[in-house]
Amino acid sequence: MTSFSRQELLITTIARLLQGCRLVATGASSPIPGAGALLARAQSNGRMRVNVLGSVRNDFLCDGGVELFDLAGQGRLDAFFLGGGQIDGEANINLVGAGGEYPQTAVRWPGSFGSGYLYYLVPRVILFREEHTRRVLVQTVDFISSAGPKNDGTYRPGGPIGLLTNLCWFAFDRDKRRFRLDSVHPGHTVEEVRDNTGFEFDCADEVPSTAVPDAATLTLLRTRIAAEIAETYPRFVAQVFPDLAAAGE
Amino acid sequence: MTSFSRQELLITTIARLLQGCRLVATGASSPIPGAGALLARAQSNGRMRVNVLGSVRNDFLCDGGVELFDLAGQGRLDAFFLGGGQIDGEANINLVGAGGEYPQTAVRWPGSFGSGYLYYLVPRVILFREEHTRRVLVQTVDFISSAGPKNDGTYRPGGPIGLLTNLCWFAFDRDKRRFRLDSVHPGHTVEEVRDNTGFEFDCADEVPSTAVPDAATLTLLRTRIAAEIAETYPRFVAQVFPDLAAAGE
Amino acid sequence: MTRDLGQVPVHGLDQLAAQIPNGAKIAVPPDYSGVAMALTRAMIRCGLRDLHVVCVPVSGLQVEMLAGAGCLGAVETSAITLGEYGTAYRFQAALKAGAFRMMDATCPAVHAAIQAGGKGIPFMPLRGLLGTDLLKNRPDWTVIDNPFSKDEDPVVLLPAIRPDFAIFHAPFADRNGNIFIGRRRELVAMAHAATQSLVTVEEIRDVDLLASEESAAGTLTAAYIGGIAEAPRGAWPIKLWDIYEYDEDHLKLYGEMARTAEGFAGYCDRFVQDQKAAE
Amino acid sequence: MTRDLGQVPVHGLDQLAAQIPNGAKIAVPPDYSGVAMALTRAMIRCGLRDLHVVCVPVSGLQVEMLAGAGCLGAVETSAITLGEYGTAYRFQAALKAGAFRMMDATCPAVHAAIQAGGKGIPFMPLRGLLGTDLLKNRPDWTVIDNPFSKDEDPVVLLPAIRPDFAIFHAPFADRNGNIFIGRRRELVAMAHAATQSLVTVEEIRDVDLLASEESAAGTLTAAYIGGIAEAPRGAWPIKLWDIYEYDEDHLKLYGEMARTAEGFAGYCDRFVQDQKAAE
Repeated sequence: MTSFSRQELLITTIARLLQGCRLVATGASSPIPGAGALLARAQSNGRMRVNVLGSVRNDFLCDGGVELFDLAGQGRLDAFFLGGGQIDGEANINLVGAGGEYPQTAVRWPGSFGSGYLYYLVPRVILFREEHTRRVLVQTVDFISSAGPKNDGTYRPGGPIGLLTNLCWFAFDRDKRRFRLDSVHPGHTVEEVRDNTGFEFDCADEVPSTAVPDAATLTLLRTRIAAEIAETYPRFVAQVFPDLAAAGE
Repeated sequence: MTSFSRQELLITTIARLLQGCRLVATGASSPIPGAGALLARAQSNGRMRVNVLGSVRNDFLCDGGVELFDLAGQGRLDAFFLGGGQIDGEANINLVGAGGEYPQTAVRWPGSFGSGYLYYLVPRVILFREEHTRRVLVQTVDFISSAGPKNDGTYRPGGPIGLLTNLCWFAFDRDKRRFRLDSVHPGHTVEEVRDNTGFEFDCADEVPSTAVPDAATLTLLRTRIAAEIAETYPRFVAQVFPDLAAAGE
Repeated sequence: MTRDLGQVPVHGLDQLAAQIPNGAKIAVPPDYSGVAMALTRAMIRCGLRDLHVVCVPVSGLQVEMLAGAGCLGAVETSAITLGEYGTAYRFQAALKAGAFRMMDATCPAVHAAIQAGGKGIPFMPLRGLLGTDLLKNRPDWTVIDNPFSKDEDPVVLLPAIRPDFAIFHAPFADRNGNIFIGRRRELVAMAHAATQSLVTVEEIRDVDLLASEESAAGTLTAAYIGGIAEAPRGAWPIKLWDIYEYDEDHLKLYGEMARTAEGFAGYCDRFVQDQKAAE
Repeated sequence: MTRDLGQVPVHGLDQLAAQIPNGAKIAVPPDYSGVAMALTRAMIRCGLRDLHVVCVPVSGLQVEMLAGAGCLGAVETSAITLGEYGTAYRFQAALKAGAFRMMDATCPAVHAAIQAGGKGIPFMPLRGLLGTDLLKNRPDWTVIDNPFSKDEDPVVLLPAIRPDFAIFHAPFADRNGNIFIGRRRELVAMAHAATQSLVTVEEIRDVDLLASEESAAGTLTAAYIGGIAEAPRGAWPIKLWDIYEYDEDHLKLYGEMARTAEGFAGYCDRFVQDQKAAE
């Protein structure tokens, strides 16, 4: 087996989760989702469009900042990525602040960005947060920037399909309104996941290991995809794909 | 007194009615309002903007066909012109059709265009219809494309200030919801107006004659303004200002 | 004519028209934005029926000819006019015959409902319209009391329009299927609202419209485009921007022939059916 | 600097800032659209107070500095972030001190409310938001049952935003006061919604943006502009499109100095007050 980095596993996992999408977008400060989307596009046989925020070569929007949200409203945007200062077991996410009394929270994060909308409209939202700790993955978020699906009849074609972290992939069960541990990344254990997760989740007796990238995928990622994402995230590529970065200089 | 044509009187009357406006627009097939607006602009000391639909040199809109309506919604559009297949004594206008049962009317006109909106939003709507007959100026319109102001609390910053025809200028009294004959064009009489008007209107014992253009205004109109409006309405200029048209060839 | 532009298929005109099923809801632009007349003739050749045409916000010869050819199921518009080129005889005759449902509107209402469709919101409010017979005859519109006003404040709500197709003609497409639309932003609004756009262009250029800020500002991005056909003079006999003018002689000829159903049939024989090869 | 561009007056930066009264509602764009930072420094020099800032839809250093200088009365935004250049310390400190009213939103909600302002409609509906604490903390928003739905279908209504001023920085103005904005259409939306726009530009060019279809497509027309100031590198230390980049060294310096109120005061002495002559 070819060796690969943590970031490469996350990227290839994301690419797998995006299979079949026609239009995928990534937001600000999202090198791993961006690389994952570009990898999925490369594997889609020309059937996927990807919009990388901050890119010039991979940004096809012409109608200002609102167009991404309008695309979601039209039902054209198949997948998007959201993170969270806190994420809880019902998939509520908090991008605003924690502790204290809103708006004078003890900790203040930048804010909700588009989450309060995209989370409801985009069919395949991938929650992505590398840090997997009880600080982030909490029982109940302190502030709901965006609510997990409640099956209460609210118009909601979108929602989370799961949560990807440095340790594992949780699938989100929309009927049960709970996460289910679907796979643990190589080198990590269910116990480690449990120790570092503040919410309860479903878990089979045997949890498979997250599928690892094959050699062809890794080659594609380390050459064409790394070059593509370097346009928008040069520092990320210098760090994660130092060989390519060196060759490009 | 310099002699002038019927069209020149209408144009200079319109220019007078537009004094003090900051932004005026004219719609399709409107050479006389267009010339009137351009004349008013020339006399405004650089304080008036005019948008002539169909012009290249005098169209400053960049946001598609909707921008004119958005300008009206923002309260930026001070004056506009509307006509009517029928206009009645309460200033209801009909641009859709007459006779028979809607939508299978005996006569069908093109349709309402923007009237169902602009008539409510633009503070100084000038109703303009050259034909002054009982066929056009009716007791009650057969179809209300756009309703006269009713003082019923409806949000309505806009409405008609009056009606200009080949015979006269009627001011509209918004409180009384009636037209008042304000001036009769030179060469015509109150009796002629009354004979050719299908609705009742207020009328003082003495109705003044419509103010006629002075020589300086006529010169301005016949040179600079005729040249400006010729860009959009060459046939109109060839007919009304044949000297300029000939000089331009 | 089988190469694709990026992910956008390029078709012949009749192939492009064949994408449209009977009963489809199509959005079409006004004359000043670029009307796909060559495609309209192909649609008539296809024998399309029961089209719901949304004019954004008005139309002319395009709807007149679709009416004459019996293609219409409904017309949602703020006006149908041939301007100085005369009366829309076939449209008026079909209207009087009750051949289609007439949905009279006012320009900003069509714009607003199309914008609502493009935003994926269920409706858009609009000022005006109160007290009109337009409102009375549009059971699909509704009036609510503005919830943000302390006093009574009725306001019209227009349900979003989501056409199956936006159909228009533009000067050119680039090598990736992006369309140059300049400042004709109703084309953007229509394309956003529609499931897909079928576009005819004067030509396909081997350029990238997204490469510069200036050209990108006037571009409709390929993601909205379902198919493109090359159609030189594809707006004829209507004008296209400042690229070519109305064909006045032809429009006069049309106006004379279309006075009667028979005359219109003769026109179609000559200029719709027989032009197939040329187009 | 006293000549006008058509009907648009050209001012110096401090003169332009002086148009804004205390308590004004101003709309500002995100970093990628062009932030009028030189004008922001002039606003701080003016000692403006109680500004209601609407970020369309987010902001960064601009609101951070206005917070540090005590200019804010309310902030309506979907995020305040300095991105990779660190924490918005002054913003956070002022927020914790309750120095201004915080109105957290989500990006498309700000866009929609500004678009409603630009259309002159009283409100705009938006999907999403239901069940969030954003909605709970926005008493100015309301929820109605979609009148077009047969089933229960709650939908959020956002009241229109009509700022007194839209304030931004662009590459250039033409000789008639038209502004080149490319595809930064939030600038158009802001300008339409605002009573007037105060714009700084890298330069004034002796061209006519409306002369060609291509340049007109990326133009904000002068009718919306209340005043212009020339400000070369007027977005500094923020980037401007692809014209210049973030000044990383300066932003790091800012990040260090702004950790404390005293440090921020020192920063202002050096880079806000003392730069008056230079600007």
